Amino acid sequence: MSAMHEPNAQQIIDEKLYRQMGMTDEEFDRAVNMLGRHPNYTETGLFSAMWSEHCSYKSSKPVLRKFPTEGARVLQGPGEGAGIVDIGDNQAVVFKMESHNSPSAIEPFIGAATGAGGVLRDVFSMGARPVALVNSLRFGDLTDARDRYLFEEAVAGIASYGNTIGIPTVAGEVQFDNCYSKRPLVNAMAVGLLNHEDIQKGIASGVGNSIIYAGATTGRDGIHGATMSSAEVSVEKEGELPVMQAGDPFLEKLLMEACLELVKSDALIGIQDMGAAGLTSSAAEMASKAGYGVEMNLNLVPQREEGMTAYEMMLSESQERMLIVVKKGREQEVIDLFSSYTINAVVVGRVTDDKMLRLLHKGEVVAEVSADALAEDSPVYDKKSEEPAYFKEFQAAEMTEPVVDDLHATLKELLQRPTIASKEWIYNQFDTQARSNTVIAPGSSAGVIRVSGTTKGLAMTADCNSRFVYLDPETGGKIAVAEAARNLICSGAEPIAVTDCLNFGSADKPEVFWQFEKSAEGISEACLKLNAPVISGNVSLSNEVDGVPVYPTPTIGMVGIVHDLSHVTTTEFKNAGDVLYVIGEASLDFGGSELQQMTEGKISGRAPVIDLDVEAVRQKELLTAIQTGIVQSATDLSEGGLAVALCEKAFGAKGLGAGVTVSGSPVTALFSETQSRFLVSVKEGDAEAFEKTVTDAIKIGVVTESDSIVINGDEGTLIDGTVTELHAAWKGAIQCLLNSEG
Amino acid sequence: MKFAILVFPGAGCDVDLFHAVKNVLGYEAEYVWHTESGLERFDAVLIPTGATYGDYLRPGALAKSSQIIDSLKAFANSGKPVLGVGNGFQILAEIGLLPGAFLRNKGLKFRSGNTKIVVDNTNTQFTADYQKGQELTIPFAHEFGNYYVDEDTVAELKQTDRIVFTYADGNSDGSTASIAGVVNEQGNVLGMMPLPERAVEEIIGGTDGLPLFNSILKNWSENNVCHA
Amino acid sequence: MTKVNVHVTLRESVVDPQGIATKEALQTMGYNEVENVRIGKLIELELTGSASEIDARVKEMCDKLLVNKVIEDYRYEIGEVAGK
Amino acid sequence: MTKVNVHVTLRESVVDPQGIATKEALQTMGYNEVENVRIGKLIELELTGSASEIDARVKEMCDKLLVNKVIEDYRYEIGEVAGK
Ligand SMILES: Nc1ncnc2c1ncn2[C@@H]1O[C@H](COP(=O)(O)OP(=O)(O)O)[C@@H](O)[C@H]1O
Ligand SMILES: [Mg+2]
Repeated sequence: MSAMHEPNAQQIIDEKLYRQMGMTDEEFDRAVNMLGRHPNYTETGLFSAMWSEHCSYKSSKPVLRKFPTEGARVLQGPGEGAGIVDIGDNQAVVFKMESHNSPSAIEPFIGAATGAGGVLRDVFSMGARPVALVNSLRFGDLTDARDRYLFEEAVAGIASYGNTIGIPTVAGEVQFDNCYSKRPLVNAMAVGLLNHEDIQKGIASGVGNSIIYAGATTGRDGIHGATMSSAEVSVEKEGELPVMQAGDPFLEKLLMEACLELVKSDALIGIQDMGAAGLTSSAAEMASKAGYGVEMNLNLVPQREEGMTAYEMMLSESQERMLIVVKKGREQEVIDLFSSYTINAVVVGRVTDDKMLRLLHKGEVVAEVSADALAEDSPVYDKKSEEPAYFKEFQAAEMTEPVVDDLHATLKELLQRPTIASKEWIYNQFDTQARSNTVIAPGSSAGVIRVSGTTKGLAMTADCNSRFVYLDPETGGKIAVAEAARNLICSGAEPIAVTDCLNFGSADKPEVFWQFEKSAEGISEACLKLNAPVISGNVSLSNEVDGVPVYPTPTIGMVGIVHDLSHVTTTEFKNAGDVLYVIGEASLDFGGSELQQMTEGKISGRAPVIDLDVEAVRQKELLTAIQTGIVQSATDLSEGGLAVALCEKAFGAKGLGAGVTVSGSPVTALFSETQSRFLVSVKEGDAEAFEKTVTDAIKIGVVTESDSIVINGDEGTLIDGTVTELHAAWKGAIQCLLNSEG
Repeated sequence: MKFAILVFPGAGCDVDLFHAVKNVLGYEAEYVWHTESGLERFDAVLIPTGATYGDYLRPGALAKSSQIIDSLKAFANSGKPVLGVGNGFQILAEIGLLPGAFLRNKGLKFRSGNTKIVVDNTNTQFTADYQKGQELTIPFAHEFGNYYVDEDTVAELKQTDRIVFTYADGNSDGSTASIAGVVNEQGNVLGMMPLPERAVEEIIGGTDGLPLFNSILKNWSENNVCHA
Repeated sequence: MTKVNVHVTLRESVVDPQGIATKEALQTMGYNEVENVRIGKLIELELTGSASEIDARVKEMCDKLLVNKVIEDYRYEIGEVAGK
Repeated sequence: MTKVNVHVTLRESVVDPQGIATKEALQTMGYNEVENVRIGKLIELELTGSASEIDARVKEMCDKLLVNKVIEDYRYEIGEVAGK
């Protein structure tokens, strides 16, 4: 659409054109009031993008305010590109998680790839060098061809971006459930490191300072991506295909190196990546945060296509672009710096004192809007919240044990469930060791990288069992945080902070909003209890297919410090003869369990109970034991319970087995998903010390030299299988499903 | 002994080699940017892995347009050691310092992890510290690791004993004759897909790559005793 | 046997990073006359079956598998009977 | 402006894993008439400069950069003057 054909202010009102851009009548009126006149087409576009859920958090803000965001280590909480946490020695860790669900539903390879690219820019725009990637994925159960395609392509997309730019993926998670069929969730998390003095912010201050645009050219791709990602995607009516914003990891690598050099320069005032809502959000937010204005001449914006309008340029979501504010008079040295990396950088405007975002194009002022109105004064909604009927019903249901006739066959079948099966198929496609700092690659509880030049490490993980969140959002929210912390603890790390990606259905549905609120409450409580404040995050609403919301999926990304790399601990058994302990007893917890889903084809009942006090004590004691050096291997019990965890420990490279004895009902003892439990192996000589340190440890058996997993119950043998057979079933399951037809 | 580590645009893993050579082995190492020319002041040149130029067109291909290439060829012709790992190997093949070319992995996907390779030739300045037939565990990470040479060339490589490493575990991604590493005719240019620089510390990747770097150093010391 | 060449190209508004990098490399090598490079796929099919059906079948294959219409366009040429 | 389409194909003696996988996928989908699939590249160049020179220059670009003759063959068509 060329400028000539652009509707005028009156047509926008008469034909309610703002609705096509995702604005409600009330929101448009609000914009008119703030502006004191009727907005033109470009201005309407600015408002609609900035007031989309994705940019403004208008529905989620009131809920997000509940998160604990402060702590002794926190240097930067939510509000910037990424959060920052002190790790000592003048260094800090920077991290953030982002969703790329909508684009990934349409074109999974590009959607997932640009997700990784975007979150990396969030991290290096803070001045930090990205050191690791983590991801969290949700797909249908792979019985449908479209879901298999989405899964394969999304993984390949993440791999392509991360591998090409040379940043290792060290952890991740994936859950398969048909509530995500055709509506996958693709969340990417990036972790970076910086020295305190290099911390940057996205601000545009100092009248007369210059605005520099650096990176890729602006095209017509991804226009209205921000509004799109806040709406349900109806997949593909031909001819209506949106233009995808493809990623260029090669360019991003150059841009990253240039930006990391630039942060050392005192010419730099502020820097921000052009993410959702592109040039609009970066310019408005940088001005608003600093309390200044920004004037840009759009003629100067590097354009990929001919005849682009102001509207198109401002709303494009072309990838690999940064907006930078530099001191007046220092422009050329910054441009030269970029040019030494073959990156195009040009001055496109200047900082003003009038707090306006003013845009010039072809010699005319094409937009003039208060930066605060766009970035700060978006509407905030107190959405209606209502407890769904299913919740009461499930809470009242009687707890039952799923019916199982053959324990061994059930264990084997569980090991082949894609959610439990080996994730090698995924992480073998990632360069997990690039940059030579990966101490634990994917395959154990958390990924660990060393902080070079120190004896410290950083552990990271992403977790969320959305079935529990669905059955009981508050409890499920707590469990997500607790599980992430358990994975760090088991790796020898002390949790320090959280990023999140809150993936939900439409917030206009009171039941969905209730899930959102309740899970946020659970997350908050657990973060407080476990000492891990929320420092960054992302909200993705409207994840629905045909009006049915996905399970509420508030993914938790957590980072911990390994105070000394000698504490690093992994899942797999280390030596025959080691004593096996389970921490915590099993109870009747099958609501939302993998076994329930497998045997009944659906989930119901109550989510497992979690007592955060017990959780905190057990985590602390186990970490102490690990730090004392008396733990050989550790893992938490999650999907599939004790039997599955035991197998995973035996599936290591050492070829060891186990013999254990459990008591009580066999199905509960083997498969219950009771919370706050761990499985740990300890050298015989350290058994006494371990029992002293970890109060709730129960000795259940030993690690054996043999190729067998034997689990005895009160009345004889429950499981007696070979490691070889079980391992093969677990290892090949995802590939097997992908080979299936239909 | 002084190592040059070439840095092409987009290379991600120059840091891996630098860390191995400088921090772990304690040798002198310097990054050399692709726009420079002249490598005479170095005793060995290392070409890292990573996706130079985004692996666009063909992995290693766009590096041909870099200014440093002429100096690299001159350096190789002078007989001093050149080692290209991963993408570095692909670049050496593209510019003709080593035979062959690279196809997409047989399984069509990027693969990474550890692989087992056998040392087939200890008669090179890169492998003198290994035993013939020794099996090594070395990390790898590539999408185009499927090394192709035609029949005549394989025969020639075998005859002249230029196949230095072969895959031992069937994880060859389709490489002709399971070749994991080859040298040029003069024996001073080695290309290999597995990444020895990621196997120089116990805590990360093991130490099976150490003897490779030590071999280079030993050979250099023997030949440069009088300058030492 | 019929030979069909399918030309798959990126849709015009989708960025082609490969093409851009290749163009820059060509220019660095002195080919300054190169204004634009786009890199697509060439899929060569060899098919049996009646010539009358081939057109419709190939279109179907493109739509269902060979081409990703979110980002790609295509055209094809039905060629001579391959002579061997 | 002149448009040149360079067709880059894998040499016949080189196995094309992608082509094989695509053929198998097509057959699984019921396209049993597909006997062979090879996947190559289509490089579209836009060039300025005199028509008389273009042929030689493009050949050089192919030999020096665009094509790896160890594994690939190529041919190109010099097309119409692009109309914009
Ligand atoms: N999408 C993924 N990307 C990278 N690694 C993954 C991914 N999914 C799972 N993994 C890795 O596989 C291992 C097992 O994952 P998971 O079963 O989720 O572990 P846990 O139950 O301990 O959280 C972990 O090391 C995890 O990091
Ligand atoms: Mg775990």
